[in-house]
Amino acid sequence: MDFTYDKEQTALRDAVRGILGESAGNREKITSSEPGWDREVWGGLAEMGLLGLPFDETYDGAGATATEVGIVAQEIGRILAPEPFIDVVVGAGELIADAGTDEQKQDLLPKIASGELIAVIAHNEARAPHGTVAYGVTATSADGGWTLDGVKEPVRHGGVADVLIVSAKDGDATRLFVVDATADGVTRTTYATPDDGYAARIVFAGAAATPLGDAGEAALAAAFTRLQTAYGAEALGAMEVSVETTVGYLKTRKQFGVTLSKFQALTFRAADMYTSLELARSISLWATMALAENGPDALVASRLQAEIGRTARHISQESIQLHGGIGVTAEYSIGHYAARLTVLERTLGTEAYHVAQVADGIADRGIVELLH
Amino acid sequence: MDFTYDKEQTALRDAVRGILGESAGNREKITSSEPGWDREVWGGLAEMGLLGLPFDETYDGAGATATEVGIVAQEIGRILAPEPFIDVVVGAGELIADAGTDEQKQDLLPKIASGELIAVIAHNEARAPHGTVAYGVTATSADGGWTLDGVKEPVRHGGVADVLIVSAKDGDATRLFVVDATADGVTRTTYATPDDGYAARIVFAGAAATPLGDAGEAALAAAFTRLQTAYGAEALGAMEVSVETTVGYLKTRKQFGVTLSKFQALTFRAADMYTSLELARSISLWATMALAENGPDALVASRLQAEIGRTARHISQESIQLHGGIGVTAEYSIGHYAARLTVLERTLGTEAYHVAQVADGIADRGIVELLH
Amino acid sequence: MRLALSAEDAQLQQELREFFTTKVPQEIRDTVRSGGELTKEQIIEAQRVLNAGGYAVPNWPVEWGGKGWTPQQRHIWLDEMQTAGVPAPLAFNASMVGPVIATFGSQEQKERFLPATANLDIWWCQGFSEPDAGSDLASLRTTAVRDGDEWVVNGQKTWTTLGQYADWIFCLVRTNPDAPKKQQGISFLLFEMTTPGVTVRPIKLIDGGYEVNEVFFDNVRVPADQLVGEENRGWDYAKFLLGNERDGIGATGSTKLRLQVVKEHASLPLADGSRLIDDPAIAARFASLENQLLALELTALRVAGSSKDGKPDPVSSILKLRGSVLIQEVSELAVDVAGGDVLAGGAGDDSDVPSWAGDSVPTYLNLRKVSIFGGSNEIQRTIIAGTILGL
Amino acid sequence: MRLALSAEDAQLQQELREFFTTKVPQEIRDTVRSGGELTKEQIIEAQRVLNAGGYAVPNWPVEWGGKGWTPQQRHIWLDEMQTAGVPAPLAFNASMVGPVIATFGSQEQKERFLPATANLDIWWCQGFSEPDAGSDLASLRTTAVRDGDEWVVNGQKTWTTLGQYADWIFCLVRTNPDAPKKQQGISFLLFEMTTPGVTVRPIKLIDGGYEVNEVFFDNVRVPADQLVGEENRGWDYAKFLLGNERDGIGATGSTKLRLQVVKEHASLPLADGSRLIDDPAIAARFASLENQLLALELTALRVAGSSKDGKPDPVSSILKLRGSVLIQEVSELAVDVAGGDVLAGGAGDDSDVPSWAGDSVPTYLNLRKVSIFGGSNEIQRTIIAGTILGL
Repeated sequence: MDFTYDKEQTALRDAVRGILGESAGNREKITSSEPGWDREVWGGLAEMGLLGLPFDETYDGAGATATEVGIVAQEIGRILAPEPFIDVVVGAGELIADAGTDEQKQDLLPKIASGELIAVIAHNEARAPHGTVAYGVTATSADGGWTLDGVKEPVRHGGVADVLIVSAKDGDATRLFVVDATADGVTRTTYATPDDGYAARIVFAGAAATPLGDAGEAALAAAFTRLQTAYGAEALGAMEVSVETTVGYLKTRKQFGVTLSKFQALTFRAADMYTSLELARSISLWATMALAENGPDALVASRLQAEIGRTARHISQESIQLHGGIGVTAEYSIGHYAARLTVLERTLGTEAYHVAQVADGIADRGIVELLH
Repeated sequence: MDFTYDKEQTALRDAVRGILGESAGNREKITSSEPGWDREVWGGLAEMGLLGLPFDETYDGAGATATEVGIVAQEIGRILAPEPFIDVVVGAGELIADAGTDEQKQDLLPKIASGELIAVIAHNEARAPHGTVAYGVTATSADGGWTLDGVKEPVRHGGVADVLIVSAKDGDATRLFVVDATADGVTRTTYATPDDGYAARIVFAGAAATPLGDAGEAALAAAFTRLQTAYGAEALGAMEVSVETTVGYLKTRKQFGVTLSKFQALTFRAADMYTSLELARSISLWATMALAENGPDALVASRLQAEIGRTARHISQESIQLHGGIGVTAEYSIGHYAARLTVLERTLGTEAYHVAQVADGIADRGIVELLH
Repeated sequence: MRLALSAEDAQLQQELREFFTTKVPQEIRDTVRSGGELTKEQIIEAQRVLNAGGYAVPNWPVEWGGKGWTPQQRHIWLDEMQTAGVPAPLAFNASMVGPVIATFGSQEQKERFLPATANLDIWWCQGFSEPDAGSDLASLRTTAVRDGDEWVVNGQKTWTTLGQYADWIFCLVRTNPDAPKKQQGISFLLFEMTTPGVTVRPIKLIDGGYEVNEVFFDNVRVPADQLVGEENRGWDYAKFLLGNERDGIGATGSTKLRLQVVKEHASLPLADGSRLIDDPAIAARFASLENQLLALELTALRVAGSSKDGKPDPVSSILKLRGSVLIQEVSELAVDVAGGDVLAGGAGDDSDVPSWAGDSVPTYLNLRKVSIFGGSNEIQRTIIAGTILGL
Repeated sequence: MRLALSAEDAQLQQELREFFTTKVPQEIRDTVRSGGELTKEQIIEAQRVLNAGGYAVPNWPVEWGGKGWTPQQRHIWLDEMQTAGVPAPLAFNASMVGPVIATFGSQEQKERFLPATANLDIWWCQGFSEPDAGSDLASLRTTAVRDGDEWVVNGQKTWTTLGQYADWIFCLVRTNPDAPKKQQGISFLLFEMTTPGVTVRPIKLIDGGYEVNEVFFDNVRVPADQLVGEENRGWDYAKFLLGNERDGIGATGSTKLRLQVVKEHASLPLADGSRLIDDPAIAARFASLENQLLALELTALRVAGSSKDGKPDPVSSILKLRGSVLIQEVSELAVDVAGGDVLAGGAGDDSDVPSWAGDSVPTYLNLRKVSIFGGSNEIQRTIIAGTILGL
């Protein structure tokens, strides 16, 4: 097992840090109106080849692994970059690459890679339990084609997406469909999310749809695992900066005539935050390597989510508390990190959900064998 | 609602503190061999009328309520008095008073009150879940009498008891029986408990038994509630002294040239211990009053147990940690408090068990109405 | 030791319950229940209903509208009010400046301010915290210099809650910069927010809302008769005020209501017909929080009334410390109950996502403040360790 | 970034697994697995088996029996050993005094001590802590005064683990009381426990067992050639030693084994046929601990080898801190799984209560030590805050 980045990976990290860093100062302005991210930055990411990072070269991709994806995701997390890299490239993009027909791949992936097409998964439904089952959208086959009826919401970046990968009921099964988001029968209402982004309510009324290969719940589950791994890396980046920012604050902020770093009760809590961070880093890197080498494994992803969830709560809560009053203001960054971490953790199942997933069948499992 | 002791109650507390305090210095010697408590102190408690405290005056009791019992229990907890007041008087004694026949009450209660008779409940069985069901002892009716067969273990003070109140299977039901512990067919093996006491394995082989009135699971459940309330008060006393001792240690122990009280990280933890203690005190006093005024209520007892359990872990773990090395030595008292608290909490259902009891049916309950 | 309420207290409880659930507009109570935000007008309306019924300022001296209640009666009042979803009287008026004026103010000040304060004809805000002082309140730098019959105030306050609604401010100012200790040389001044030289800048919080403000003073001229009590004794009045502020500080009533509402949400069926409340892990969290709240409320009742002579009972630090953590934990549980729906923060009425779910993250983020404002939990631990434990 | 083991490491893993599970007596491994206590003879026997196989002191220089392994290979060795229930080589010998002698000792000392140390022919104990020093190790007061060819040692050590079994002690003594800093003027001395003037007093612990001792020195005369390295440089050697001690400090292998064994106990049916492991709350605790242990082991692997030049990597403080908490939490879970059976602490073989249940509380109590001994968790947080975070 080797946790170190090679030269190319380090170069990738530096390049991503560079391009994202350029626009970091504009975040408040950029996120204050739709789409909530910067099309120029998006174009820059496309030029760097990042928007096709995990796709085959056949489809204008870079053929990179989850490790490289994780590097990008972590940098996104570090500066809370609002660009939808994970949702579009890792979520919809890799799902298409994994489960789409050749034709769909040839049609969609190069456009995603070039930045001209925004595709996202539309699976969420109001008050639906986390999982791969669709309840509120029904697929109907007629005249050799398919139509969808029902509501998906909240769909992150759903308002600006060009293409939606929609989960829908086909009898007892859940199947995935490709839908032109601008077509007749698709009505979208965009609203703000609590982490400075946008999501949409999407109503399908006889909207034309094409099956994504023969993808169903298994393909969606695999997509979730890829997303969870990337979100985990994003969360890691956000937690890393949360700890750095908090430590920096303790070193400079004065109270009662001395810097906060003179208060042992506070520095010990910073030490605990750092400890949590490093443990979460290990499990994030491990889950990323496992995905890269062995492909999606829901148990690995749940272990990751459980640990990231616990750590995100610890770090985001403590980072605000140690900042005191300014920690709860929008002017300071730390609260935005907390907001992002709070939402991220509930995006694909809560901490408790994933602990329960790991607990399921635990009696019949032996000691976790890490090295083999 | 009034949380203050009246004059008599304060006098009772002082008197108990006085008599128990006299022998506190001998604890190590007393507990190092069976029965693990001091018959002289026991006689003193009897003389003070404490061994019949909650019994009717008809049976040489003092007719006192759970409040007075709680005062005694708390003092027992404060100095880890090894005398079996709670198990004998509150456990077996009140169970007999509650469910025994007139004859049984007349026969047994005055002897308990005078200190000449030790009676305990023998319900525990190895690897049985907490509850009121007996699995391992069977009652057989023959010739107008009853005999018991099976094993009870671990039974606290079972080795020195004169009379056992034994739970046994009678068909599908669990019933309670009075058994002469020294009779034929009763074999006892005494061993040490991890909290400086003694318990016994008791084998019944055709042992003669008399039904305790027509007592079954309900009577046992009520006895548990009384015991839990008294154990809760005992735990409160033990936690109180744990906090006091730890605070005292922080004030006097020097490290790096200053007393530990100069280390904010430690004093904050002491503040958290104190906070936990005071919240536990409130719920212990409340549950005691509820028992005194409204009789046994399993939900109230589970709320108490859940809170006491959580607090006992917090306080006992932190009190050892803040003591450092000497905290884990037998020479210092703090570890003995931790041992007692650790065992107490698992004696009648673990914290998790009681949280689950409170959780059961919670959807159908409204806001807890405390004042009415 | 007695559990049951006395007949008198039980009757008071019934009267209050009747009053709160019938006299205060349902719409206001529903909004509170659902965790929504009240308008300024609704807050004023609610307080005037209470004041008309004699229930706005029970802790004041009887001649100014107080009730002479026992601490337990005050607890019943607060608990019935909060669990009925009735907004408590504005703390700045009822718990803070009112008692200070009633205790230390001149007769003229009492007559001028107290009735209007009780009825929320004046909306007060608090000018205590400053940017570089934080938890170290006594390090304040805002100055007031005497000039004839006026004080000239310069400086800046911050974290001024609802300052944007306020008509008047009660303000700690440094009137003697040469005092040997920083706690000395501070005075307690009252002035209108419309006085020339007062500027309010709202601070956006992480939930996107506005409730605290920076308030700047640039040569604000304040009539000398608006100084409360004695010059340079403002720190004493502030301590008295902070002691009163701790009444009801555990906020158990409103947290109980919140928990109950979250439980109702968790008891609704999801798309697959299952209910979160039937998940033992979720139910256990509700049970544990309910128990802890019970312990906290019992503790509030137990220590009520031990605040004497205007000095806060240090045990009230326990209530603030644990009360803030519990309300935060309830809000965290609400986020978990909302699950993936948390994304719908800005969804409108036509959304299928219920508003409580979309509001859950903003509320959770907003409530991080309760362990920081009003004496952070670190300050409370310092008080417990120092004042109670002698460490 | 690479997950899979190299072919070479995978082969080593197989070899080690084969060795540990076939060469070390089953009875010893069963005792470890069940959490029981090994006799002195069993500990010696196990180490001699390892030493015979070349696996007792892999971290030593190759010429003295070391393996020249990579940190990952050392982790594999430790993990396979611990999960197989094989007791690790006595730390005082293998991780502490051995490396010090090998690095700083004279050639004579190396030849005299190292082979016997690797084979546990000499059982070493550690004379570092003193009663009034505690976490402040450098404040030690035990003195050694030169008298001809001997040092005369006076003073007292405490917390001397397994000192009752020891043949020799390595001991920090103050040889220059006038040194300007307390860390200076300390030397590193070796001597036999049977030397006249050495008295051992076992300390009873809260679980009723004996494993640490007070050791008193009353004019103990130690030959001068038993001082390691240079006079007055003992503090440097101690720091080097403490750095080595942190190898495997998270104890993830043995904690994993413990957790697995507790899980097996929770998977047995109770009297009513139910199993605790089927209670979602209990299963969730196992899952959470398993995940946290996984994160800790990954972290140990990630930072392994970053301890260089004899200076401990401060990140190893994370391993000690979290590792001690996790083993304690596993032991707490064991107590909960034992439930009412915890009372049967002293039950014998004829009891129906399984011995693990009766042992659970003593074990839990005993393990409170792991967050105190060897640098308390407070010391670890101080290191993390100071050395890593610069606070």
